Amino acid sequence: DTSSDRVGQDGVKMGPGVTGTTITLGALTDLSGVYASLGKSIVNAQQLWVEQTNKVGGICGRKVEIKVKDHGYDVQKGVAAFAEIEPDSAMLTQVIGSPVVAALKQEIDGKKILTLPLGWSSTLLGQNYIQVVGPTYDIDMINAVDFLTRKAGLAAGDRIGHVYFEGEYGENALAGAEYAAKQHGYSIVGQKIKATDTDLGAQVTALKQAGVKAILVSAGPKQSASLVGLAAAQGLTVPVVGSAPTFAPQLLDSAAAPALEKMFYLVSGYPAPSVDTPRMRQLVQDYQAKYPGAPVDSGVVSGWVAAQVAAEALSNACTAKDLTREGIVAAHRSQKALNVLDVPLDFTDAAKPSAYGSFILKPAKSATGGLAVAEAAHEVAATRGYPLPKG
Amino acid sequence: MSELITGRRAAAAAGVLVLLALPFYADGFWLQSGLFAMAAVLGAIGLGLLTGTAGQLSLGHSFFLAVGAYGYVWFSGGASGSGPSRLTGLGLPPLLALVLAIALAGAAGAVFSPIAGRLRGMYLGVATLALVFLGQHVMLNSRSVTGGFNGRPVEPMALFGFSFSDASPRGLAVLGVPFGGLERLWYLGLALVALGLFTARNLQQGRPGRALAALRDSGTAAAVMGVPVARYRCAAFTVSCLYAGAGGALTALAFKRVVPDHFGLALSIDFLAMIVIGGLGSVGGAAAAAVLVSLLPQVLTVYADRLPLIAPAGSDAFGATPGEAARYLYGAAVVLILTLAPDGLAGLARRYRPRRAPAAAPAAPVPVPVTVSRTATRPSPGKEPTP
Amino acid sequence: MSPPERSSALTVENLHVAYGRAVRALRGVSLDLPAGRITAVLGANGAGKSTLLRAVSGTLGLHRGAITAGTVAVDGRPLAEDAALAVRAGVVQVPEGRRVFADLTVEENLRAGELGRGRRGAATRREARERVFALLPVLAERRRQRAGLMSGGEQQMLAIGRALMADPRVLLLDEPSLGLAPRMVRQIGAIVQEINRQGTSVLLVEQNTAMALAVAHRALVLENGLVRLEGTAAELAAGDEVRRLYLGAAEEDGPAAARPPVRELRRWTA
Amino acid sequence: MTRLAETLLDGIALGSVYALVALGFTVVFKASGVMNFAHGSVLLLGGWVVAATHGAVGFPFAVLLGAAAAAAASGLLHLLTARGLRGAGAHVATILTIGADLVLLTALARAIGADYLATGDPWGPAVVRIGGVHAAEARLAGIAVSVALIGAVFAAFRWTRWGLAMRAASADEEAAALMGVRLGRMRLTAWCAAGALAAVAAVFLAAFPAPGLDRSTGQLALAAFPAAILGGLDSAAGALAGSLAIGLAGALAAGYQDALGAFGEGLPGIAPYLVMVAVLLVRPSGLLGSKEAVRV
Amino acid sequence: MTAPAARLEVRGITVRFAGLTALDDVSFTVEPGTVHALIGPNGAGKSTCFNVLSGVYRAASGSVAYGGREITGMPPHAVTGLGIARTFQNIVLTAGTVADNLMLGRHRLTRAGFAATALRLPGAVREQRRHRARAAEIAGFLGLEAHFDQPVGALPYGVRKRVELARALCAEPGLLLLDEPVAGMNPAERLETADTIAAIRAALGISVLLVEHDMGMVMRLADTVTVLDFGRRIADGTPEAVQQDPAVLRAYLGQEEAA
Ligand SMILES: Nc1ncnc2c1ncn2[C@@H]1O[C@H](COP(=O)(O)OP(=O)(O)OP(=O)(O)O)[C@@H](O)[C@H]1O
Ligand SMILES: Nc1ncnc2c1ncn2[C@@H]1O[C@H](COP(=O)(O)OP(=O)(O)OP(=O)(O)O)[C@@H](O)[C@H]1O
Ligand SMILES: [Mg+2]
Ligand SMILES: [Mg+2]
Repeated sequence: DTSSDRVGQDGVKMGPGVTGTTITLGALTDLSGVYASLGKSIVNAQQLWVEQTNKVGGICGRKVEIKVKDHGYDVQKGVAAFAEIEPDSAMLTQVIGSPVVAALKQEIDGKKILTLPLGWSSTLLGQNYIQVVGPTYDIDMINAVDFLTRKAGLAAGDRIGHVYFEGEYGENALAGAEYAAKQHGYSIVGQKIKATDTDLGAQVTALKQAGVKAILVSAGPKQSASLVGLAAAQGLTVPVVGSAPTFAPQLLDSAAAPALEKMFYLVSGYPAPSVDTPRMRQLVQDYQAKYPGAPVDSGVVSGWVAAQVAAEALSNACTAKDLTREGIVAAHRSQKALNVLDVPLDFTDAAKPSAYGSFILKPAKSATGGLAVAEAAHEVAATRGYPLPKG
Repeated sequence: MSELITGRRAAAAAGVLVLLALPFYADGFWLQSGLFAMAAVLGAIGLGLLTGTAGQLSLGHSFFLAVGAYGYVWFSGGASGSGPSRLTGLGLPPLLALVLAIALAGAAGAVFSPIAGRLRGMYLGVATLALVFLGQHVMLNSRSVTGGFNGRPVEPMALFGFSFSDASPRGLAVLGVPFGGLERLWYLGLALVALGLFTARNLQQGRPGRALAALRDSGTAAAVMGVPVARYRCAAFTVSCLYAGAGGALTALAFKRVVPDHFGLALSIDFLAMIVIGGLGSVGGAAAAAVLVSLLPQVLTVYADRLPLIAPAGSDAFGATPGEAARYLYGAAVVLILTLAPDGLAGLARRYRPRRAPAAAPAAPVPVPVTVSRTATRPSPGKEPTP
Repeated sequence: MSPPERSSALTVENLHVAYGRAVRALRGVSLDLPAGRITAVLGANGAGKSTLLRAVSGTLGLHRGAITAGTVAVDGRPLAEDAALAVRAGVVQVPEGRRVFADLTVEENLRAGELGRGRRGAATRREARERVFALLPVLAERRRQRAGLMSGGEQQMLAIGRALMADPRVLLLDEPSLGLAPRMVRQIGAIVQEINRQGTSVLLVEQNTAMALAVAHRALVLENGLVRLEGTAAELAAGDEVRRLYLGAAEEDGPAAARPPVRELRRWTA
Repeated sequence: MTRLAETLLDGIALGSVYALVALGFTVVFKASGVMNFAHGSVLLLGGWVVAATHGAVGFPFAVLLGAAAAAAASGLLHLLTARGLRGAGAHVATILTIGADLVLLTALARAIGADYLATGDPWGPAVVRIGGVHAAEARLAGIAVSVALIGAVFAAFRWTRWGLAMRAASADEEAAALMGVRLGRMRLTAWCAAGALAAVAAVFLAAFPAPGLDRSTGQLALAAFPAAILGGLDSAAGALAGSLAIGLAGALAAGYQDALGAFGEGLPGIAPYLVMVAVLLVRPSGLLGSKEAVRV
Repeated sequence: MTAPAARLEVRGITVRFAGLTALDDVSFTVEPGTVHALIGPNGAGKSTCFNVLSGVYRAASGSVAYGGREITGMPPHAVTGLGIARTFQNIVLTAGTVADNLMLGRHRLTRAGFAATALRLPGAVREQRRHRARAAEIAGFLGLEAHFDQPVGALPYGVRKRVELARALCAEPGLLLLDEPVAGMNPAERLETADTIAAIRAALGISVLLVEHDMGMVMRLADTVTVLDFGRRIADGTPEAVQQDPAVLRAYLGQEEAA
């Protein structure tokens, strides 16, 4: 939308959402639907960033603010909310819900507004204005298979179970798992489930029958708890690795906790909040100070990382004196080696994941956020050869 | 009496004018929401005919909207991509695609109608519920047609080179107001809605409508009156689905991308709420309630943060978020409306419409068929025993 | 014939009933149902007969109607508009148009008849059932048939039998002879008299005026929601007006002359 | 063989808990002709109360409290839908429950947040082995309790005055009123009973292998819709049969997903509906539902 | 056009329900242009017979022919298409106005389909107008003009019975099946309705098959009477002959009548 671009007194070209005094960002989130708790953590983390940024003078001499819209995980509301906030936003620091992101694909492209979806499907790659921050689900799974190979001593011919959600997330993860399995000569025993399936008895029975040596899960926390609990109960004590959304710290208060601590790992693009690095310590400390009592979960980390990515894009755009949407995207795409919380990010190729390494985390009741780092992120060779599916 | 009529005419004319003028004043959000509302109106009209008039409960209406939406996308969209992300499509002219999509939805209804013909009341309701889930399954799995979970983009409507999108003619402005896709679609939507209302009214008041109403109240009696029952049941489903198809196609155009998630159970239940809140059997009521049911949550979500005690979204203050507040308010509104006006908006309108001159028809409301309950008809007052 | 004054089983005073906002079905009806007697209520279609019974049995609410003024009392105690209370007080109604429970068997229908009467011993229940079967043998034969599938007349008998199961003190009958064969009509008349002899007071709404006046002690005529005539059954049966209007006397007196001329209808040619 | 046995057991366990929910739908539908869309939220409320109180009063008493709370909520719902709606028809009340559900669910979701609440059930993740078959104790308990409760409701339907009153009222409410049936009270008890059943179901839905009660537990009530219908809406035995069929269909489709080939992808999710539609085609009033007795 | 009256021949029809023979080898003939009464005790099978004639029930055996055309096994709407219209023992009206119900009666005579009606094509509009006029005429004939545009829900019973009759007439039938047309009417109203039925027969020249428990009415109107008992035909003949038949007296009228 170049027609509305203006130039500020400081000579910075200003696009929608930018005035001489403020930069307005947008966020389409879920605060009342199925992902309300995740949404809340992300929003909190990003508001923390806004507060800290403005305290030190904002960006480009302008105050930053985020206009948050709650769509309650409803596509129609999401699309209408986009229509509402898009004209006054410089970029979107989060869009939750893959159906909402999918529905908005065209619009985002048409309005050229840089958008950071809080979903990690590789089908979102290849779009100049959509930036998935961190490794995608399929990359995570390739890394998970690598981990299992080392951890469980899998050998060619072995079987790995994969329980995954119907839909973008699960199937994207499955694609990665299948690729990795093929590389190693394993076979995947797939079990497709729905978000409403919470009793995985039949699936566990089937996996046990199939004689799997390890299990991957790309579902929700309830499903992983059910799966791990039942597997332990039926004597199927094999390592289980879940995609990032399969864990919630609250699980460690449930009956499944012992089994989870024994058998379960999480593969994630971001480190656990309990990791002992100065920046993470700082984040956790600030967060707990501002939101006493609120859980420090993965949403806090991912929200914070996204906010940092936005901050970098905006600062660089400012340096280039171009805070139009085009300018912001260009600035963003020029970042080759951004490091946020030890996650190395490369945004230069829109068609490639911005990171290839995954952390392996492990449930630990005493750790902040209920997770400890079992293995730091490192790149697995197989990930580079993986043919990314197209969206 | 005559000034009353002129009064109502004037009000209607004013309403139409406002609708026509809206794109000049309202912003994107309102136009976008308005388009969703129009799609809902079309769908609700269809369900009203099926459930309100013909007495066949359907919880699967969102499926038929999906057929219309995906139908339009597939007929109008071109083939693209390769491998697993390959999309097929016929690439037909949008207008033709629209007509075919509507016809396809009708055909889907016709295919389902033999099942519908065997079932009654709640049994039919839940059988149609199955359609929603089967539909989701198909939408997610027939990738080449639907694009799978990610959906697929919607070819904009175009008539004789005039596109109902931001493109061709690009940068169109009328009276100084930029006329982009939303503005142009607005008028397309209005036209479809007007056509929908016009035809549904006629149908309901004409021969087919009477036959369907008879079918609802007693299938046997209808048959004895000369109504071929199976054929009319089928026709009711088909016609209802034609409207659903139109609503679905308009939904697709308004979204610019169709995704399976939208066409879930919640949408079906919304439609049910629309026709009941509107007043079963009333076309106008269903349309009004469709606007209400689809706009209210949107509007509440936008304005909820202006309410006292409500923390703006994303603030860390204690209290309900606007989204939650909107849900509370919407739920309460449904309860309130139905408690105050059990006969729906149509009943409310009847109540406050000045009574017609001398003949003084008994004000007792016409017994509305109980579609959700056990039997097809409620015993009406007087000497009608349960047959 | 006319016995000494008796106490009233049911008193209705200045009753006004409206349906919805506009239809005023009763406009000040008063009536006294002497204990142990049969009182017939006559009147044209729409006069308000059924409305009167509904007001007494407390079921107006189910028809979107309500008492707007006046009282209904049993044994001097006023009845709230509550059907269950009315049944407790011994007031049982056979509704207009049978209204048997279509999905239930004949036997279950009869059991349902006792629901309002509190818990009763098995013996009492059996006795009540045997009595009904004796009066209406068809019901015994059809015990297991589903009520909705019975013929119109059979349903009518079931409806009456069902009401009798409650051992009513005051029985309200809304057109019990509707759809019954002549022999059955007489039987029903006899049954009503029999029940009455056993001590039940009866309020009988009938279109079969001859039968009604033959079995009733007293009668009243409703017209447009008002009591038009009242008296002993014999008085009314002898009265000219009732004869003309409700006994079909016109038939014998002078055929078509007294009746409104029949209008014309052409064959349809098109 | 063990696989089949374990799969069947899974299906039965799931099905019998669904049956408790389905029975709630059925009872309410029979009493009022209303499809209670808020049933899932009532279930959630019941479970939430159990979770909130078990620490203080112990599990058995907490279940009683939960059942009481759910019964009260369900009863209130009835009063809300019945009040001012006299003669308006059950469909209006049905839509009203949607509105009420939205309010109740939002409140509960706020209260529960992202937590998985433990209900303090005594079974935990304990497992018994019968032959080669592993069976979680919680599931066996679920089956036992469901069968007992369903049997009780079934008996009440058939043999008690309450059951007869309900069946009579569902056939013709005016005639039932004329028989002295206290429609209001009968309906109230029916709604309350449905609520109490839902609370019990909530306990088992939250028990192992589920991590506990969370805000979406109520959604499972949806799965009971086809179960109630499949069995026949007016039959308690039907609710049980239907639920078992649904549970088994889902479990078998999941357990043998590999054997079902390309068909099997995602089939477990829709298998219950396929089974239901197939049954309804043959028996339009469900497995054990009674055909309408109407004639002209 | 009003359908021409034709002969209705019922030959040996038998209808069974679980454990019950509702009609057992029943035969009779309705001559064109006559009033034929079908009487019998409650549960004798009269309504069942109507249900067979109008295609609602299927007979286990036997045949029904109308104007020489076999109608056994035809669906109800096809039977109606031949010009056979009926009323129901228990009123079955459609929620709506009297006019709506009467126009429904004209369904078989009208053609406007979904498309034509939806788009208000001139043909459909014209048809609707023409048939509405005729429906109003029939309503007038039955004294319903004041109620023509009123909802049927709140009409008193007697009026509703007349609406049913009017709706059947609206099908312009050649044979009219009336199931207890005067039940629930008072004697004056009964006489009026009897006159009306006689007038219908006279004016339109159609046949009427009548089920009625009001013997006075049967005697006055009927040319022929068939008596059923327990699903069997026990008598058939002129009203006078039937009234004297001892079997009829015993089964139907009751002993006193004999005296
Ligand atoms: N549910 C109702 N709603 C509106 N009006 C009604 C209702 N029921 C009855 N009425 C009206 O009230 C008046 C009295 O009706 P009611 O049924 O009491 O008459 P009735 O004497 O029993 O007649 P019938 O002999 O036909 O049974 C009539 O004008 C009728 O139209
Ligand atoms: N659909 C059915 N299922 C079972 N039994 C039936 C069915 N229809 C009729 N019957 C039985 O068949 C017999 C004849 O019924 P029908 O209705 O024909 O009697 P009718 O002569 O019309 O009696 P009425 O004068 O009482 O109306 C009755 O005993 C009835 O119970
Ligand atoms: Mg009456
Ligand atoms: Mg009959």
